[in-house]
Amino acid sequence: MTESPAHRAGPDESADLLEVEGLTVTFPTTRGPVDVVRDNTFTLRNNETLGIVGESGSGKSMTALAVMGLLPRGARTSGSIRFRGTELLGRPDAELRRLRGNAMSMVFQDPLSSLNPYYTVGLQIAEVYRCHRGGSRRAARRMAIDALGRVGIPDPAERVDRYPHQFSGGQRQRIMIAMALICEPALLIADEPTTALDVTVQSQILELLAELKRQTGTGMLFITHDLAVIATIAQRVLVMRDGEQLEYADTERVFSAPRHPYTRMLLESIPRIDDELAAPGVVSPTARPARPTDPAPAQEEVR
Amino acid sequence: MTGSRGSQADAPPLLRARDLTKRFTTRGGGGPLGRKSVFTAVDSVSFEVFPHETLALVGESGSGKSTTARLVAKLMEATDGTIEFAGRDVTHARGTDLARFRNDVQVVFQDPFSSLNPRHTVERILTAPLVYQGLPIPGGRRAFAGELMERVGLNPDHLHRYPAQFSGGQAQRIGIARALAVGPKLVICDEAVSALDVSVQAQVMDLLLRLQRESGFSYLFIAHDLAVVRRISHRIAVMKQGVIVESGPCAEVFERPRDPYTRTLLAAIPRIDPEWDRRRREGAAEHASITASPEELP
Amino acid sequence: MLRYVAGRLSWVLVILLAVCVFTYVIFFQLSPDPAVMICGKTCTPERIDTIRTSLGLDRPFLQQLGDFLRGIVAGRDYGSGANLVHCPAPCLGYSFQSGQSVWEMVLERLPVSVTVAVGAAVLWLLGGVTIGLLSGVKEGTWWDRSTMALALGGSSIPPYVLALALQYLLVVKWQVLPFPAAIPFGDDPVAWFQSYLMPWIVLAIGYACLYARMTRANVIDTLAENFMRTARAKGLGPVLILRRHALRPALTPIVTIFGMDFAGLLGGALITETVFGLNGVGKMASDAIAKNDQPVIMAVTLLAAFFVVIGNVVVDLLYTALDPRVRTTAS
Amino acid sequence: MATTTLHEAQPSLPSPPTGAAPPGGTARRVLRELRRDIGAVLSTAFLVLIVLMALFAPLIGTLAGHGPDTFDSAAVDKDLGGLPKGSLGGISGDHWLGVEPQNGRDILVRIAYGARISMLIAVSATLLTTVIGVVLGLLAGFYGRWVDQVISRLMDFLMAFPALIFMIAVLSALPAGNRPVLLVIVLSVFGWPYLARVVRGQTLTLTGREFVEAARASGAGSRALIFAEILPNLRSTIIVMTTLAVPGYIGTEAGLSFLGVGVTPPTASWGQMIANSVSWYQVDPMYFVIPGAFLFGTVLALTVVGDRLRHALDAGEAS
Repeated sequence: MTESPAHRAGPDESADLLEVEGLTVTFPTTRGPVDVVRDNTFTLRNNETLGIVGESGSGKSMTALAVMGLLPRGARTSGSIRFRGTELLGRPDAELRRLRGNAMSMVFQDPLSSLNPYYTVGLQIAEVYRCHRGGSRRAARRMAIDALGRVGIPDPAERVDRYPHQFSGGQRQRIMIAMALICEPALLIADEPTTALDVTVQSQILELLAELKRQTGTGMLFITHDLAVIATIAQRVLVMRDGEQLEYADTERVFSAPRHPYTRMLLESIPRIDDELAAPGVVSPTARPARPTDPAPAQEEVR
Repeated sequence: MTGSRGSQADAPPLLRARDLTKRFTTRGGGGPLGRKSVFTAVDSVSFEVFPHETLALVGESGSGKSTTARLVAKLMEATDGTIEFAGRDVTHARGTDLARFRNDVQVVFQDPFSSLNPRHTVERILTAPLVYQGLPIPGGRRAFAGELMERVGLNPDHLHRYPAQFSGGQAQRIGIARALAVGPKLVICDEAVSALDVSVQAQVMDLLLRLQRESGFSYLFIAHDLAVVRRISHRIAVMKQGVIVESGPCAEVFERPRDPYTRTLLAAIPRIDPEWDRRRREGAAEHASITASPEELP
Repeated sequence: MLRYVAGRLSWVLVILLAVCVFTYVIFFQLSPDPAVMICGKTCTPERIDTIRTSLGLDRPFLQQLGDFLRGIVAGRDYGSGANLVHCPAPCLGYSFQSGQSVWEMVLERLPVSVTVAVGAAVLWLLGGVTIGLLSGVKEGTWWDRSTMALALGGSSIPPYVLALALQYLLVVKWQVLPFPAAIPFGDDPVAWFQSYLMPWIVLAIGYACLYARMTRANVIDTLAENFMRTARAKGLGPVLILRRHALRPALTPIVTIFGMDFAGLLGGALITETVFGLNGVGKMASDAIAKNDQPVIMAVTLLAAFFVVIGNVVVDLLYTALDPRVRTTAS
Repeated sequence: MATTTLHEAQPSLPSPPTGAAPPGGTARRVLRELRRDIGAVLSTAFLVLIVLMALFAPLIGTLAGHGPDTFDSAAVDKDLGGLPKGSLGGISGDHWLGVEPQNGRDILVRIAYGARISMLIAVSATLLTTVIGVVLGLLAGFYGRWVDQVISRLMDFLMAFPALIFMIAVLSALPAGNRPVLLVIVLSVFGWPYLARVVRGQTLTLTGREFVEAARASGAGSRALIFAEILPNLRSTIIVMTTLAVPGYIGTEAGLSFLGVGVTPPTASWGQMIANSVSWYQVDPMYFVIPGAFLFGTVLALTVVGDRLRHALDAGEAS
């Protein structure tokens, strides 16, 4: 049903899932064109998770949007993005559309604003399936219920007809994930999927993503500002700053022997709970003579 | 009462909150016949902050930690309970009592841009607390504000700029400088570093620690991130659904959490293999460490 | 939900009562003595007294107000004995000029006003919203810029200037249309259409221009929403994205504004009706004002306020039906 | 806000800019942007012309050699029922924009005097509306609770009121007295809720912003919070809303005068001139066209300036 070369070629076993070469994204501004991503090159292998990490303005999200072909109007891209061996840049939007939501899909940072408040979550999930696979409304709805169940929404058959605002933040992100995975894509791009969430919910979502990835073998591009999250989920890491790639290697290598001083600085900046606070230049508050530690249980406070 | 046994002798608490409760009444649409519903955001919360110490109030969204901060800062009236500051009951303080309280207790807010009036220059922002409290400005506006800027590591030449002309980290430094203008005894930091990038966050934390060392005030540090809190606080209270579920000295909460919720929170924090850290630091030592100067992005 | 509606309706009553009292007070204070007016030129003091008594004008102000309000709800009697006239509810009194029942006058004129309002509404919705949608989707293009410039111009023409200009061109100069005359539909559908066409256009243009601008702004805002990016990320086609994901969020606010505007027009398009000499409620109001016909002015004011407040409630209910976020909080 | 009465009912204005534009050269940036926009430049030029005409109306009268009420029977043709002599409504070297039929008053001079009264009423009404609307909107938004309840209900009430009908009724019932003052009062009474509603909404948002809390924590009292912290952030809203209010009021004033309840003759007014032209427009269309064009041009120019101003201020916020 899909005519695009990328699809017709099918999963090309010899090619990597995603090969990005010399990707540059340029925005026109009143002060002339600005490169938000400059000469970025990386490869995502099948079944792998690649983490792209950087602070605000590093160009990490723009890289993701460029791969999806979702850059804002006016943005110019150059370089090459090959998905399963097929070049995506310069391809007409109609062809890319057959890939989006189907062979490659994306989960965004803020699930509430990313879901249309006017339609039930069931419809929003089902429409992806119907768009790419066709079939009856009823069949798509069944798929949506299944998908909701898979991402851990309790009582999916009933909640499929609810609206986004009737779910909690974590559940909304689960819905976004269900939507992204319903066509079993080969590539999942997660753009800061846990940033808006509480830490306990974040760990649940990360577990869910890891579990689903294990089941389906989807390759994942995981974008975040949080190095600690990257450490738990990615096999390889790409560090970006101001649109430039600073470091690109195995997670272990980046964390244990960072090449770039910026990466090192980032790593030392992460607040930690399991570390001895031995980082240079950091004064431990416990080192100061403050209030004597008191082991008395705080009963009144605990209530 | 944490620390009552060991500390009563050496210092009375600076701030004492007892059974603080805040209920919100919301009225559904429908005019005079609309149905009311009551929501308890903070439920009988008690704690103390001692001179020179940092108490962290940690919780996830909806835990009531920010409401607690606002109650203690007297930005909101408590439904129930009392607040004592330096031995005085300030629960219903008004007029001069409230003015004195404002002179002693200052707040640093979460969003550095939202907490600075976009229409005011830095100079006006920094002198505002004195102006609003009708106090003389020692050394004149410019010198006073310039000095504050230097104290928080900003260029005093930028006094006539507007908040939008600063980066997030710089703006937060301005917010901190404003809190210092009146020489407070207690600074309440409401998620003061949460909105910042990690590298900037670390610098602002350093600044907060340095200022406390220099001036000796106390912090009530509100945060959702246990890891951030660990660096700065002496004692920690963990909140969940309007209630403090656990509190104690920092090390103890981290090493021997008693409440299951605290354990869940700790377990949820993503970790980095300590082996990687060790190797990195060894490597850094060998290379005689070229630490990047942590510059903030403009 | 019922509770919500009941709550809203209680406000309607309060506001209508306030409008009633306010209008009554103003006219009670300002107007010349109606008895003198009714009496006419050949008048004796006795006759004035009789009229006063029969209208209840000799009673204290509050009582008169009470009588008036009671009349609306339960009807009232004027005069006494042989001269007794019963005015059934809803009683709005009798015109000082013609002696006709005001309620009957309103009923007689209302169809014309409704015809004017409905026809104009259809025109401005079709025209304004369509243009706005297209301009919003094609933001920044030649089409967008020129339609928006026209819309600015259109919303700046005072309706009576436009009415006179159109009348001059279409009726006098080119003679393509007859002079508007409120011909009933049953008599001659074509003539009916021709006679109402100009009032519709005049009334619709101002609104159409505003609606075009509002719709465009809403469409642009909606297209910038995160969920639109999601829709694209899902691989949906541009037509489906627009039809399903953009249209409803962009048009829902328009519906509510439309409700208010339309309700405002039902109370009579005063200027348009006057200029074209259409015998609607608006024309009735302006005639009554010119002749100081108090009961009629009262009635028209109340009627218009009634439509506006009811429109308000309908819009609120409609909103709860259209926006699921409001729906769940309201019920 | 005052477009209300212009279009019979109350077409709602597109929403004004929200929040605050970054200051520091905002004025200069906005000016620069406006100067680049042809529509804004032309509109401003036209408005300057109208304002000059209004200011120097007596001078124009002297230069033209006619007062606003000077009859010139030489310029009209008694035999043709008082039609202006010459083509195009009697446009000539003596009467640049022609004369009124029947009495031969100079149209240019009357337009200038009409501009005077229009501008005076519209600007006064706008000022009054702005003061009432901003203050009440601020109070309602800042204090909330019963203050908000009272003010909001009052706004509901006034907005539910058929303002046009009521204005006409009140004005026709009132003794002639000082019409311009009455007009200003009546326009403002029904006009302020439209500004107040917007100001209230924005105040509500701003009051929730942390800088207001920060000022409170710094020891600021309510008055300082409202006027030193919140009000400066409403600047662009107020500028845009007032710019758009002026054309609304000009239109409404002209409309009321058109209906015969506005400015009383012999004071010159655009609306009145248009009303008078109704019985003549078949034979002397220029009598209708000239005041109509001035009215339309002024309203349009003000609307364009207001619209572009909002655009420029909005763009500043986005950046």
